[in-house]
Amino acid sequence: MAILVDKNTRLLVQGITGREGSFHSEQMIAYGTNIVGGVTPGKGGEWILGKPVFDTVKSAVEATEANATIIYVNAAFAADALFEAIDAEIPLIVCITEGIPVQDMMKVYAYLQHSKSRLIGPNCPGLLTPNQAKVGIMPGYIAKPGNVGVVSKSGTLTYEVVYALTQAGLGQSTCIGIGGDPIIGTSFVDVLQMFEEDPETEKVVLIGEIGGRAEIEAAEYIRKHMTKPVAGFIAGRSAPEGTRMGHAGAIVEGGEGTAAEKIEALRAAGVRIADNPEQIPDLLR
Amino acid sequence: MAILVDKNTRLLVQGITGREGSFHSEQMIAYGTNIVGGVTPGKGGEWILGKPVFDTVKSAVEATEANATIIYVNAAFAADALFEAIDAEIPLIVCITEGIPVQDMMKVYAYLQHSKSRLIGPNCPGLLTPNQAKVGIMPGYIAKPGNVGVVSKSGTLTYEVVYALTQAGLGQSTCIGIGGDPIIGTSFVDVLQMFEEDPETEKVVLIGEIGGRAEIEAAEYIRKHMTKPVAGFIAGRSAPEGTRMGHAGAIVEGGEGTAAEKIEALRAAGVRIADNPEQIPDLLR
Amino acid sequence: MNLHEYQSKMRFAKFGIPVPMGRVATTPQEAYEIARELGGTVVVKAQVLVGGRGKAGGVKLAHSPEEAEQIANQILGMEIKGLIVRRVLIDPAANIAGEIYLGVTNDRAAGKPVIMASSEGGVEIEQVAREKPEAIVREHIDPFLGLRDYQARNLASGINLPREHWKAFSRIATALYNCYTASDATLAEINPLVITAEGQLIALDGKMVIDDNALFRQPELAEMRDVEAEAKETIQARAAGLSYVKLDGQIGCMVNGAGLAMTTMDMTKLYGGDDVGPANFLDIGGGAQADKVATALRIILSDPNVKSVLFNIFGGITRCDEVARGILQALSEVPTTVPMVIRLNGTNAKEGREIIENARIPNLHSAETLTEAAQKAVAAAKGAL
Amino acid sequence: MNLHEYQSKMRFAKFGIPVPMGRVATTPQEAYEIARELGGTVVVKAQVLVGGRGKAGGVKLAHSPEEAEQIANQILGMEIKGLIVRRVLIDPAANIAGEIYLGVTNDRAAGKPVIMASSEGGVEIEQVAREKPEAIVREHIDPFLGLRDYQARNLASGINLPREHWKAFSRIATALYNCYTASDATLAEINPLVITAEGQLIALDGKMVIDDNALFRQPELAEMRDVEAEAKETIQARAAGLSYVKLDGQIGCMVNGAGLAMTTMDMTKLYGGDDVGPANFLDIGGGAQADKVATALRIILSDPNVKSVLFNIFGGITRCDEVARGILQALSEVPTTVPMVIRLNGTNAKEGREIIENARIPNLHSAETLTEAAQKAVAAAKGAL
Repeated sequence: MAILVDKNTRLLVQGITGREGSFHSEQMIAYGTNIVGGVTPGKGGEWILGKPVFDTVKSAVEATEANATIIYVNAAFAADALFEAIDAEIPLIVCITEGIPVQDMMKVYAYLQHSKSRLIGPNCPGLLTPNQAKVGIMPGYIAKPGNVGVVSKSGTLTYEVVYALTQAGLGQSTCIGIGGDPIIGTSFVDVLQMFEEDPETEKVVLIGEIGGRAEIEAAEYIRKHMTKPVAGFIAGRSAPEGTRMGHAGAIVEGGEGTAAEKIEALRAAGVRIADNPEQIPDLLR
Repeated sequence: MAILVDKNTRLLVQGITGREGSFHSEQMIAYGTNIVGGVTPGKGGEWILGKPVFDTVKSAVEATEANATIIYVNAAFAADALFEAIDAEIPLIVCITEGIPVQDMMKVYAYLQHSKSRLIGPNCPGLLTPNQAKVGIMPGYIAKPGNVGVVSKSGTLTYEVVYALTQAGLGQSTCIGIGGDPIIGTSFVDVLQMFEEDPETEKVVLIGEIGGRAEIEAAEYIRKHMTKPVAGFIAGRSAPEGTRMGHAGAIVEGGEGTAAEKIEALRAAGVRIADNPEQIPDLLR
Repeated sequence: MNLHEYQSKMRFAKFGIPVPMGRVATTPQEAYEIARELGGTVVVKAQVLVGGRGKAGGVKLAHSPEEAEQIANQILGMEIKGLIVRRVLIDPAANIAGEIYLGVTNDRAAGKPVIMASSEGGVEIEQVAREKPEAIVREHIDPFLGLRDYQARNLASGINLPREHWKAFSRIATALYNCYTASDATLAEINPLVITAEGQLIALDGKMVIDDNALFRQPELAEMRDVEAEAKETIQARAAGLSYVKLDGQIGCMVNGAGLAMTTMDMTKLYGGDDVGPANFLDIGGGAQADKVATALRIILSDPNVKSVLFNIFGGITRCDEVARGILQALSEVPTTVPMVIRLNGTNAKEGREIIENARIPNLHSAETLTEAAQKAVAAAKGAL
Repeated sequence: MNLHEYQSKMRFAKFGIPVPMGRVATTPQEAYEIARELGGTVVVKAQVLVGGRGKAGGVKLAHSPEEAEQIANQILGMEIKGLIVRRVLIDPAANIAGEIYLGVTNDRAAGKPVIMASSEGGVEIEQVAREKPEAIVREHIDPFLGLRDYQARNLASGINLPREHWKAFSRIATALYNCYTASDATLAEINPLVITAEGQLIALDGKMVIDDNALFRQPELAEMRDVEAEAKETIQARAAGLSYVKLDGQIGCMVNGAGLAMTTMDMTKLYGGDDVGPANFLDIGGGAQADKVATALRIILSDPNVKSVLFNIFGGITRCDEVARGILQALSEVPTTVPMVIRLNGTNAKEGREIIENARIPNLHSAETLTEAAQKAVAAAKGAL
């Protein structure tokens, strides 16, 4: 089962001929992901990595019946790529692009609310269902099939945790990086709900960080609705208040969103919180 | 029962202190409509016709629990009034205002699609459930309670038909003018469906005119879904093609929307079409 | 409100759409001057608000300033479908390698704008729509999102436009959409959008229709109205806030509400046949005051074809007594012997009828129902009342 | 990116918000001139990108040009929360009858802009939010619809603004929202928006934060960055595309990814306590090349507090061999005796480790896990490795 992506995923790559797009497409294909084509305006009719390139998402979907798309388009053009994917009614959109202006994302977010699409990201590592599909930039070898669902705001920190799970012999159902930007398409709560409903997922790992209220909402959801055990880690306990730590999402807003506050809320909801991400496998046993 | 408005309608009047707004509010109150208040920016706290005036729809809804609103606001400000009513989540919005720019209405229409509101109009006479509520500008005395549902694109032509029904002893469940503008909130099909589902409505009268494709869609709906008898009239058989007849809705578009075409489609769907609106009562017997 | 070709193209240029560098002439001498300044071959194009001017001889090539002057002399003053040509546009002739259609309009069924393109440019798009609908590609536009680049690419790809023109096409499509929204247009159309032999895209002909309801906030466009091309009655009616369309029957109609006005016209034809029929469409609108009614009557009576007049008023906002007073006022100013039939119903109908009856005007007859009124008006027009 | 008060107010003025007619001075003499031109009482305000300047003595009234000069002389060069004051704004003093707060920002939970108003203007809005949340009224804005007039009225009514100020308030709210969107701001705030004794509304103080991700399309705003107020390292880091924040611990950290960087900092504190802890946050981002890594290392080593350096790289886009080469390059250019601990994992980790081992640098230690790496870096900082 897993969630969102699996063997049946027919993936389109928006920006497939770009440097990043082509590099990661190659990696995804090597992992076994079913990439059905790519989109690069002006390069329709060409081929890359053995896949057809289209000028527009609409024509690509018509030709390939893609049911998911991944976006590696430059930040300045990413909103357009997102609107295009939404208009083409692609059920799953994963946006890797970093640095999209927040005003653009607020429009995308509003447009998304009444659409047929789900967006993961932007500014995220994507998602991976071990041995089935890798849709994004996570290194494939760190994961192995199993029944731990992993959801995270962060990129490399996710790899750290997934790697630790795998080393400890705990495989994963699906690993998802939802991104750390202020406006993202899919929240912790959305993913927790999917994991709760997924028969293949037995335990869940949640990786958060300072800034925003997403982890507080997650705690609320876990307390009220989750029956599966959840372990977690919150990055940024050592960050001084009011300092920006790379992510726009990591600004401590008016006393809200500190690591301490989030850890407390999650603990109160029954989540086991690690002091060190490498402890997570122990907390799941 | 009837549809959309009845004794339980708690009506707000946007533009209540204006010339038209106050004139028709008085008429509506005289008819027995439950007007709970009005909105005129800058006049909050005043009273008119024994009803409180508010500065904004939001505050009016909070204070009065209005469940319907009628808009008599000047065309230049009507879109704003519509957005305000939609944002306040009023279930039924009736817009009498004539001459709203179509670019404004396309935005309102798009906004409406994902809202909690239904819009009747604009540029319509509103609706009337005899002896229960008059929400609009129809003369009250022409109607009487009964079980004929009337739906029309036109204003005074509707009165003509309703009057003829009443004279012939055929009362009405609800009479609705949906308006003849190119972009309207509620279509023939929407209303036909409500009449089909309304246990109090036994027969239906549909009054259309040249221009657009709404009557063709209505014919399609009637053919497929209506079990109740429908009689109709289409205005504009004598209009030369390509000439504008007052309504923007009455332009014959590229061979589409002639009276002959509409009459044919409706007849094919089993609708009895009158040559003369005064014949309609006979067709319903 | 329709704009002339030259007005539409000026507007296009303002939004960044490439158009020919031509100018408008109202005299043959001006045409000569413009052709001389432009140099080379020019096209002389009649500026009239009606289709089919090409077939009517209103568009011609001129190879010299002298020829331009001579052609302008032929075209200026020419009548095309009842309209006098008062202006010609002198454009440099383009070296045409391909012709595209590109237009934006409102799709009322979808409730949103639609942009359409076709590789079959240069002909009437309605004809293409009828005969070869697959040759037209469409993209609906979310009014909040505007036209997106990928939609322009969908069009370019859909009409098999060679890829080297995509960027220019996309810029033009975006500019056309912006022109359409910023102008409160209901139609903005480039036909043909030509690909020149030099590989440029240029809007050779253009058409815009502006939403009359939005003219209040488009003063610059409102001033472009070509009142010279309109009948005196049309101008008077608009000034008075009346909707008026002249037709060629014999019964003048004055009605409140567009739907009822059309119905009243239909009734005159139903009972009078093609011979008699309606002389006009005239909607006095809601809440008409006496002054407005008087103007309406004057306009109706100014048509020499009118053999009888039919008033059909169903009062709602409009009060029948007001209308009755308006009619009497008009008749006192413009006495007439044309027979008239009046039918008043709805708000203050009783008062209205009393006013009419008390005035005891010999050629003014009353009717109870619309049917009766229409039959009487037909009889009156035939001299049988 | 934060704008200074005077920059924010210039921007406000551009969008039609009334602001005082003041100007900026960098010398006491300039302050004198400006005060003389303005006449009357002026306010001399320190321009620093930090709150609390009033309490620190950075805002003072002056009743004459001489006094303005003297106050400017005191304030210029003053240090407020570690920042040197290099500019003062000289504004005419307003005759304040009331103070309002008005601000627009992004509500990340709602995914849309929110405009907030409060009758408790002039104080820190965070404080109002904590102590008297009901005094703040909010309206969420649909980004496609923009701020509507009725929303401004909802605010005006919600803060009990006297009705005679509604129109002016509404205009200012609309202008502020437009300024916010057109500037790609994440915050645009007027505090206080004063009602003067003369009944005018005027933005006495203002603050804007611009979205760093949007600076590529806001060249005018990007140029407003006050580089003088920034540490040299911050400027270098930005130029190299690095995210860098200086902290006051002893372990320099270089990590790829913000979340992992914070985690690495947390580990140094977990094992080292408050005494040792992280010397900085430094995210080299994804796919970092050797050059970038070298710059990062130079920045870390330029901090004299740094007692040890911890590299934690989990390769994904970033390739560990690239990072390893970058470290060696940096060490060849900036030799150091500071002990370093390196932990490489993920893409090309094996190759990376080999490169490091082959270089045989005596003060460069390897670690397998993050825990081991953090413990070693702490030990190294304490001189125990």
